[in-house]
Amino acid sequence: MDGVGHHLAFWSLAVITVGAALGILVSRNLIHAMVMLILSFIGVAGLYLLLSAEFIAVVQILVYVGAISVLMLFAILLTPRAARDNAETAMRYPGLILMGLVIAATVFVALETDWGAVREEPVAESARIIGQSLINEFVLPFEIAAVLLTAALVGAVALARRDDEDIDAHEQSLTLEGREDSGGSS
Amino acid sequence: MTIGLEHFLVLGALLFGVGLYVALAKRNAIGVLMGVELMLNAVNLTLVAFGRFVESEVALSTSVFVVFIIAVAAAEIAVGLALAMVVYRNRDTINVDRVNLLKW
Amino acid sequence: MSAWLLAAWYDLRDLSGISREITEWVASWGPEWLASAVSGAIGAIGILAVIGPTLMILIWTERKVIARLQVRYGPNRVGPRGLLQPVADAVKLILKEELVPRAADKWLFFLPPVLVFIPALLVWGVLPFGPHMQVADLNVGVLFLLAVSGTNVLAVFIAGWASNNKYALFGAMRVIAMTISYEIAMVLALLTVVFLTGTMSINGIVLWQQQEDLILIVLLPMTALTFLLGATAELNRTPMDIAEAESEIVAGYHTEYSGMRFGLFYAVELANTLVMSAFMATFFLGGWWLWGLDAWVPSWIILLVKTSLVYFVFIWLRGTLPRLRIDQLMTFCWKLLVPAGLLFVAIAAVERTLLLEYAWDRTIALPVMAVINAAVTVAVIGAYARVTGAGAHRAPAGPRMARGRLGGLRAARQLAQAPSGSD
Amino acid sequence: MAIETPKRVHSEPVVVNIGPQHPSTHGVFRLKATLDGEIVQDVDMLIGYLHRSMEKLAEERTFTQNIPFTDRIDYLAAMSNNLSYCLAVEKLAGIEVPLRGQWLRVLFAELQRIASHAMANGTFVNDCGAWQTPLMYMFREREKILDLFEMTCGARLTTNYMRIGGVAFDPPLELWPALCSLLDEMPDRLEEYAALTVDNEIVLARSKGVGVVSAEAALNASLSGPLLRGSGVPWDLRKADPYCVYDQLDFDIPVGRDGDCYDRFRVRLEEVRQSVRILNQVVERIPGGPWQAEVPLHLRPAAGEAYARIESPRGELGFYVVSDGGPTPWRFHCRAPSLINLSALKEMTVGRSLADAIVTLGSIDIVVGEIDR
Repeated sequence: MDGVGHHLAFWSLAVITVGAALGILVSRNLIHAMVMLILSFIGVAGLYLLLSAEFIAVVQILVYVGAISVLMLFAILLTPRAARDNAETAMRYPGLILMGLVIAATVFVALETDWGAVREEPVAESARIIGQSLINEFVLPFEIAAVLLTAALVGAVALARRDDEDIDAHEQSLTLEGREDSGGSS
Repeated sequence: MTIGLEHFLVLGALLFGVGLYVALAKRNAIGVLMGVELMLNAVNLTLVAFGRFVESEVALSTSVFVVFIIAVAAAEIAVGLALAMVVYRNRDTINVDRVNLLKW
Repeated sequence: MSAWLLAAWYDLRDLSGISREITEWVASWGPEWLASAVSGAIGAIGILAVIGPTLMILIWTERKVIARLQVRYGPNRVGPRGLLQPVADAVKLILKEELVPRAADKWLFFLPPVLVFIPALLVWGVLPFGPHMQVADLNVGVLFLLAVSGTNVLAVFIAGWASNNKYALFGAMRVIAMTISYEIAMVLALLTVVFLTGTMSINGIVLWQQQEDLILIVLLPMTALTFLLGATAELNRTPMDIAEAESEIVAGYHTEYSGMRFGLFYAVELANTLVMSAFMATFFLGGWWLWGLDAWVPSWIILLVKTSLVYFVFIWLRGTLPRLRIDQLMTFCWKLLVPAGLLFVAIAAVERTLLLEYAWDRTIALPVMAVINAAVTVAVIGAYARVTGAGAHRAPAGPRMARGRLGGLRAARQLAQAPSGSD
Repeated sequence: MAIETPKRVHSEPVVVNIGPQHPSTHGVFRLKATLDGEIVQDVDMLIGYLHRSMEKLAEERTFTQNIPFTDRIDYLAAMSNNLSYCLAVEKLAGIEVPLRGQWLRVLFAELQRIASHAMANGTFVNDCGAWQTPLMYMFREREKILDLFEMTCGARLTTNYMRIGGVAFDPPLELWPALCSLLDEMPDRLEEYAALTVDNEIVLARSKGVGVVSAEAALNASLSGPLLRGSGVPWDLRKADPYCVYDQLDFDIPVGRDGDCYDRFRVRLEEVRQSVRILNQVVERIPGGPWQAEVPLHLRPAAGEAYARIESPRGELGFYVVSDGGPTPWRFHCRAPSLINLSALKEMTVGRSLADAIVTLGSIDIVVGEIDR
């Protein structure tokens, strides 16, 4: 990885990613922070592409940008009376110190450790290999992940939906007539 | 200078640090979740970088790991946001400072 | 130089020769990065050269076709047969004042018209115009398509939120809810295709159809239908245009956009429709391949013709059908498209296993499978129609005729109780 | 720290102003809707954006000068408004209209009904979300009818054709062949509309069971016209209180079954068919002779009051005119069907989704000029 293109791509993507992350940090507006987060996700996806992990990059876009961000936007919209600011708590300065320490420690480890043999050429055809190892070596974790996702789905639905009597009381407060005839959910 | 493993590791460390700060210090529950996502992304980036640069027994096992992390992150964010919604519905706020019923 | 001229680069059937020749020529004297940059630039310019004029023609075509569907003439004043109408529209839009609402989020308000363009242009990169005419033949092409076209939602949401307008926010909420639902249906549809063809490369899917000598819509009618409807929903076109439902929420998420910003939204909508038509043609109608004809006719012209066919279907739907309500759309997606999609994923998996593991004779097995899939499609749609009471083939009873008996409530009751209501 | 009891939290209602500038309010009409998500909790109808003070202005003008005002009350059914006003003044002054004049009035009132219903049904399917196509189809015939108006009186919308004591002009000879060819092709056109919209799955899904008004509720709200008939009440002033020569004509009153938007749509479609039937009879049976009675230009009816009502395309359209013996009406009032029909909107829309509310509003077929006057 020493071509001009690689340098250009890495440094621009690194600036975008870290800059967007810092944007989240300083932004006072939750939606602006959200946009920054999305930008950061996209930057990371670009870095994955640079690392020849096309599959992971696409999954990153699909899941983080396409699903998780949208979920978070929905959550922001569904909490209308909550504060929309993105201010800090009293943990601000301890947080800054901790952040500095963690970054320093990790960077030290990253730079001082001998990571052994470095592979020059990336492994090709990542999607097929990932798929094969998912259903060969990692079939049990794969199943567990599936169960976890289902459990999370059910849990999220169970948490987020109102109780039945809640809905009844709510609807009665809304209208004098029943809404049985409105057909389907809306 | 060649772009090598260290570049990506340092980048991951920076991202992780920022994510940690956001998760620790932000007041809004959704802001906190953003920080968590950022940290997970940093970890994923590090893993993919290792998978790219370091020889391993099983090809691309790091990528498989990343796929699992992304799955878990999706689950985590779904539950986390549902919790935020419930807190909002009961307490009318998602300010983590004011959600302190378990504190006393 | 003369050798360069004699090379096959001017073969119209495969325009990728041009790119290859130029790239090789650059590589012969320049550094490697310049060659790859040139190669990328040629792809980008090629795509832009396709999209720009096509968009202009599309605006004209859509207006003209809709006009014909509506028994009127359509644009016929600017230029020959009104062909320059889009240019006139663009000039008008550029000259118009661009209003920014005072309460809008200024920074975010500027972003979306630009942001929506990015996915609209990016997806062209994986579309194969010919056996070699593809900017990037990703081995995760299908996933790339889904991922990139899914990010459209974010721009739309930002537009709706930043406008600080209730109609815009309504449109944004609707578009998110609908796109998420229909994306699942679309993912399932494409998963079926991937299962059957065994590749996620989009060119690979076309090659599979070429190799098996059939187009996928024959083999997977339900999947093609799901993809078409999912694309309609994703593109916000009637009958699923609830996101910008004119009669309800004015213009949805782009209510507050005027001038060229609105023009960009409009252009992206058309560009997306075009690209979705192209992918529909690629996945289900054989793409650039057409039973040997592609050896004679340039492959990209074949693709263009197929794309136009699908595009015509989109225009036709728009000119014919009213809009559904959001709950009806959701019911349709979650109760028909998603379960049917899951069913067909399973069916495709079984069929692939039979073809690969058990090595069934394809000349017999594929037609049989096509018939079975068609039967299952009809059965599934029929069952849905029966369960939900939709698809009522009966004509609803028309008004009764009151002959002579006029009056108030009593007459109303008498009329209601009259056997068969006289007419 | 004390434990707070969880508050009851409702989702927040949003107030959305539909109008005064909105594609589906058919003019400058403002609907203040309180929405919970997509569900309408409350609607508030705010009118007056098109108020032109006609009823007061009319008190300063002579009886004949007031006819153009009535054109502009319901600009989609000018002939009907002319007719109703002229009937009221004739009743007040005791003027007898010649027979040909009465038949011509029926002719143009029915043509106007077809034109107005074409507009109403077209915009209704538009409000269901169609992209202008049904509207364009229905405008075809409306255009031809407006051409007939133009032939006769030189105007297409604000016709000012009826006069106190008859009609202004005898139609030119070329009107009759044009009218006959229009009547010949109308059955085919109506079949075409029916094929396009009546069985359309989406139109059914959007309008069946939406905006239901029961017969009792319709009578209580004193609705009239296609709304009332759509709710199953067989009531039509052309039969119930015949004016002009409607008692000599043979036609039926279509009556709906469920009182929903779809029924109103069907009733209008069927009424067009009946109007074609009436027009065929008119063309056959119209007598010769004068078309206007001798009426002084400055009519001074004896002191008194009169109310005349007709079945306009939108319902019972009545004019109440009081004279104090002078050249101008002492009081001039219009009973506008759109205004009264609109009063049922809240009942029809609350508790249903926004999209349904729009469809319901479309099915009422309001004309804002008539509401505000």
